[in-house]
Amino acid sequence: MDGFFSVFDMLAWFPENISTFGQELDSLFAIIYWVSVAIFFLTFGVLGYFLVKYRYSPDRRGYNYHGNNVVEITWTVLPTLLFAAIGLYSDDIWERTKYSKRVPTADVEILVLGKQYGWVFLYPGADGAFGRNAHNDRTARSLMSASNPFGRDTADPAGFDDVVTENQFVVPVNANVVMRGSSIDVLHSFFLPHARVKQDVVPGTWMTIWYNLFKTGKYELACAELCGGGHYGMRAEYEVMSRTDYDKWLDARNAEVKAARTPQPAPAATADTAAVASLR
Amino acid sequence: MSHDHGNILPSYLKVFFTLMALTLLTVAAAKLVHFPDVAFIPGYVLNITVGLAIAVVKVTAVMYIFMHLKFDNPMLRFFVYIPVFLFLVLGFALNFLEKWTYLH
Amino acid sequence: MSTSTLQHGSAAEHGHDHEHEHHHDLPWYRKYVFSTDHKVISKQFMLSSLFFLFVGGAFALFIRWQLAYPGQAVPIIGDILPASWATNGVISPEFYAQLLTMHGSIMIFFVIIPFAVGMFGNFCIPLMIGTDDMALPKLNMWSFWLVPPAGLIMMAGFFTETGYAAAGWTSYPPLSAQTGLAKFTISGQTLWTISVFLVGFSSIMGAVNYVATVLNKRAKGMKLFDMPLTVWALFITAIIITLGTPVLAAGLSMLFMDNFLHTSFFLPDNLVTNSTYFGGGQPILFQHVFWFYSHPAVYIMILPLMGIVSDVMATFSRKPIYGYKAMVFAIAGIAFLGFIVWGHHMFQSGMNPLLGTTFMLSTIVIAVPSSIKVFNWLGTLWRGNIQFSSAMLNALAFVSMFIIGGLSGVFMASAPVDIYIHDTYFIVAHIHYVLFGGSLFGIFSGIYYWYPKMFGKMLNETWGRRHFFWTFVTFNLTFFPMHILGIGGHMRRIYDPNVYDFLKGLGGVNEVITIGAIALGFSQLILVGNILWSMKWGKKAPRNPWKANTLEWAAPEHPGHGNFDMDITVYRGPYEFGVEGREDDYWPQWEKGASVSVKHHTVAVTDDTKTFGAH
Amino acid sequence: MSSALNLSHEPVTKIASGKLSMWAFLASELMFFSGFFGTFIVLRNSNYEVFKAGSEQLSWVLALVNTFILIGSSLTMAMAIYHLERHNTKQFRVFMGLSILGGFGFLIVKFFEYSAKWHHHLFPGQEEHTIFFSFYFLMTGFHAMHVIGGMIPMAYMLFRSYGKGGYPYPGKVETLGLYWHFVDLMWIFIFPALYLIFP
Ligand code: HEA
Ligand code: HEA
Ligand code: CUA
Ligand SMILES: [Cu+2]
Repeated sequence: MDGFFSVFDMLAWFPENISTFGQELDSLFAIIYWVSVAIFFLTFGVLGYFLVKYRYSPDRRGYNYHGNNVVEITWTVLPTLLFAAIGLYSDDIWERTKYSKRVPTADVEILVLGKQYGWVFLYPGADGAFGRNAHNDRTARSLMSASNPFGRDTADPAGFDDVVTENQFVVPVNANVVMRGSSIDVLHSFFLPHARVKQDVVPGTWMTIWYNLFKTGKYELACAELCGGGHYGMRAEYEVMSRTDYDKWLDARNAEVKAARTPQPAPAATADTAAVASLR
Repeated sequence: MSHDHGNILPSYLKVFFTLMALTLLTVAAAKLVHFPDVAFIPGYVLNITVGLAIAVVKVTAVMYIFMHLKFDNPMLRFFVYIPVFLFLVLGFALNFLEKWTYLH
Repeated sequence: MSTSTLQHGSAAEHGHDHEHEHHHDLPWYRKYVFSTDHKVISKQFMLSSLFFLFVGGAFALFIRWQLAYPGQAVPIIGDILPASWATNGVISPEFYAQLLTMHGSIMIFFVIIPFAVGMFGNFCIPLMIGTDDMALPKLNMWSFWLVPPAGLIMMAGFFTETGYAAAGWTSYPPLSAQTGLAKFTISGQTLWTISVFLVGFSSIMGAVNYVATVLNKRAKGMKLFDMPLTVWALFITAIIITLGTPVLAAGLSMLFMDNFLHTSFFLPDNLVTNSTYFGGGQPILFQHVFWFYSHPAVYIMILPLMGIVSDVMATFSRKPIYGYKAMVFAIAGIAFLGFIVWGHHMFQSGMNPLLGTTFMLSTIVIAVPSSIKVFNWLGTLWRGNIQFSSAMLNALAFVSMFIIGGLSGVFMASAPVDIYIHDTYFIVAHIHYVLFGGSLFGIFSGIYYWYPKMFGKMLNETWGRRHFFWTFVTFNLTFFPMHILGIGGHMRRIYDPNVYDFLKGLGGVNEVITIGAIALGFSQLILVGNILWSMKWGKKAPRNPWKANTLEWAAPEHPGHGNFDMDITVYRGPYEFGVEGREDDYWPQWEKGASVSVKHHTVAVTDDTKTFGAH
Repeated sequence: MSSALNLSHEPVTKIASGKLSMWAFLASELMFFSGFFGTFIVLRNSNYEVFKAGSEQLSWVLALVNTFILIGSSLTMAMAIYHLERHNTKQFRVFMGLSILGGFGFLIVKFFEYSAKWHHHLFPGQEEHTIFFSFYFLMTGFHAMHVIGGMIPMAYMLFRSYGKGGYPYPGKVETLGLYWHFVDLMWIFIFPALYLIFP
């Protein structure tokens, strides 16, 4: 395949893949790609050949021929079989990546919220459990505001140690990360190009996003759904760390939270609404 | 085009009274009958189902008699069948396959 | 009846009287402005679509400038741009969102649909089925006269406080519901909604008319399976419009209320942007309703052109279309399947993944009828005698570019592959390969093909080929590299790719695209120049310049009101080229004569019944 | 048309073009309301309590009266067509008049309904408004617009029928009749969907 065909290798433009199922997606893409290249050469070859061979000549006539059912059926059935194969193989991968009953047990659970224009993350903190918030308690949704996007109940002790980060997050390598994502204003889309992850986050509901990354390093998170003028800048960074580094990072955050915590009443929602309005 | 089928006035009246009666039946079914929950289907779903089923009967009568679908070129029926089919597709996708239940 | 073709001499005279009556009785504004003549309405659609093509294209050029040279002032006109668009000539992010929205909306609702359905539907249907006008000419007139006000309303968004609509042509709420604005605010978005509602209504008015015309007004002897594929395609397109567009209208009504009255059909509880609505809605619901129309709409935009291209290819290959019935069934199949695949735009939207499976399988199935069409086009070329006229070149471009665009559609149809390429430039590449490479080349082909009948003059062939050449080359230069951007992960609708590290390597590609786009834009001036020049100085067109078979070529050189100067009776299918036992290599539908069918061939039995040659 | 040419012949389907287009348009209208009903059913199921509470604030008695009025008006419309086709101009006028009256009656009842809603602050933007009432106004509002849209040509036809020879185009009345029955038909669905949500 190298030599001649490498000229057409658009696959080389992919950013490096770092997730487990990303490899499957890439190879599925490659399969469809090479099938397409083949069809492209087949059809364009036939087209070009006919155009040259049957170009106009005053002493010939077009052939009065209305078509042939056997041929018709052949070129209906063959593509159907090919497409069916692609469809069935695709569906297998699709079920494993997106079906909710196929989501693996979480090693790390993180909440993520999109807002105009940035991303916020919530880690369960030292006790490994979230306090009451808009995800685990629907009634807490009314606490959601620009400064408290997760609708955290500040009175719930389980939530005292929850860690919030803004526009950056950290995940351990080789672990099943399960995120629940939502939005507080408009649609956004959680896009990790290197991990081949994309999921729109929709206000009013929580989406499950999971992945398992095998390479450490710093990467980018983008928003892939138009969400206003600042859509292009809705960027965040994430770092994939070894388990020990990750634990260290989490401990440091826990310490910060502990130091900063002074019991405060929930911030008033109206002031925040005004603040958001002025941002738009 | 619709002259050639005897006197149609009696059937108009028949349809009219049927419609009136079915309307009352709809109200009665909604107001007086409380359907119990059957298996996983809540009672209120049955209520609305009965209401809509009666509506379908009424509408069929209107279309076939008042709107002459019964007497006209059968081709015209496709102008009803196809939208109904598409409505079912839309409704089915939205209601039975979509997981609205997990939405808050 | 059967004698009527013999009397074409006297019929021609009558036709003349007929024309006179109409042309002198009507005041000028009834003839050129509020005309009920389908040919005039067709030209009106053509003019308005050409105009909007340039408006939409200008928006695209702004987009391209910004992407290739982010943060640099727009050259030449940068200084005169209004402050709400640009600061110091540099396009602002908000304006960028407005640009892409208006570009997409104008191209789809005011260029491709009016061209494909409005212009060709009006011109071709009555002429190709051999009748004098549409079934309901007045309704037809109104279906055009809703378009200019709708266009003005959309463009009027400029004068509102928020500027043009800025939520993409798909206008997903909550962004498009603008909960941050006060009630009763007239914003670009509300105007957008009204405008699209109006063009939708115009489409429906046109479509019910087409349905009635095709069913009721076919010439004597013309069975449904004697209709040219253009008419078949337009007929089926009209059915799609009738059934699909109202669903969009319903969605738009609700979106409008969410916007204007702060209802909450598509707004959930507790958005932080606003507190005066009630919640309880579902944002994804709008997407279902929108795509229930807008997926069939992409076939509204391509099916008529598929029909046109089939006719052009048959004529210039001097061959019957390969598998006529298969082509008809393929069109019908695409139309039917088109209604059950809408969810492929929503794979990543958060809808139930189970629906993802369903829609993936149906989407993949829809590629089958498209394949049938492609293979039949290739079959049509086989053993033809191919003339490379401008119309034919554009038709060939249609077929080849549609193959590329369709193949990229198959990538996205596979839901797991779509995870990565959704909302990247891979989609943008697909859009333009099918919509420009497909629909617009098809439109060009149709314009070159029917211009002689429309204006009574021939277009200049040399310039026609130059236009084709430059368009084809710069088109591929512009849009092919977008696949690469998409594979590189470049998101759509972003103002400045340089914000992202992983896109840093793609700046060069963006520049190439922009250079291509500018050249592509200016190549279109050739077409406009050619059209205007030929209207005045073009050679007079003969009655049947391409020696084609379909009924429009039986009409006079520049048909007036009433279209034909002879009675039309149809004796055969539309594609009898190269029939054995005939001197001419074509055999018009309206010419008397018997034939027998021998093993996929037609053989003329007698040739002496020939009554009317179009030389 | 005027010449010896015979291009404008009998409709191939034997159905007048106006009527055929009307059926196509009604197919379109069916899809329009399908859009509303599709979203309605989804949001009703996910906000059942709100919808039930809202529905209980509606007056089903008024709606029942309106149903009777519309069905009656549909009947008189069918009779009007019947008589026009037989050139019974007098009966045509009576039944057409009754049909228009039905439309008026419907709108008057609707007006009372709406003004009651206004007083109870149920309009969009008022305090008591809920998503149920969004649907209520959306569907009944579009339906009422259809009623008005039908009454205008009906009134015109009635007016014309007082000219010499009565109203000359039975085909047009038949076509309009289809539309009027459709308006009735939509109401038959709206009635149970909005007014009769009680367990
Ligand atoms: C004219 C318009 C047009 C046409 C014809 C098509 C045709 C197709 N489209 Fe496209 N599509 C759009 C216009 C169009 N599309 C637009 C505008 C969008 C973006 C909307 C937006 O988000 O803004 C879009 C987006 C879009 C998406 C959503 C992507 C995303 O947002 O993530 C998908 C996904 O499935 C898709 C699929 C397809 C498929 C499978 C076809 C098929 O019909 C194609 C079938 C054709 C072929 C397959 C090629 C020909 C066949 C052969 C050469 C034979 C092959 C032989 C063998 C395999 C043996 N399209
Ligand atoms: C038929 C439809 C159609 C057509 C013909 C085009 C034509 C073009 N489109 Fe279009 N495009 C869409 C439909 C179409 N597009 C749609 C539906 C979208 C999605 C929108 C969305 O995301 O919501 C899109 C989005 C889109 C994007 C992505 C924007 C983004 O996501 O950020 C880009 C970017 O390059 C682009 C570029 C172009 C270019 C360069 C052309 C060129 O072909 C244009 C060629 C130019 C002309 C024909 C006119 C030339 C004008 C002049 C010569 C006058 C010059 C005058 C001045 C500059 C004042 N388009
Ligand atoms: Cu958030 Cu785009
Ligand atoms: Cu689609």
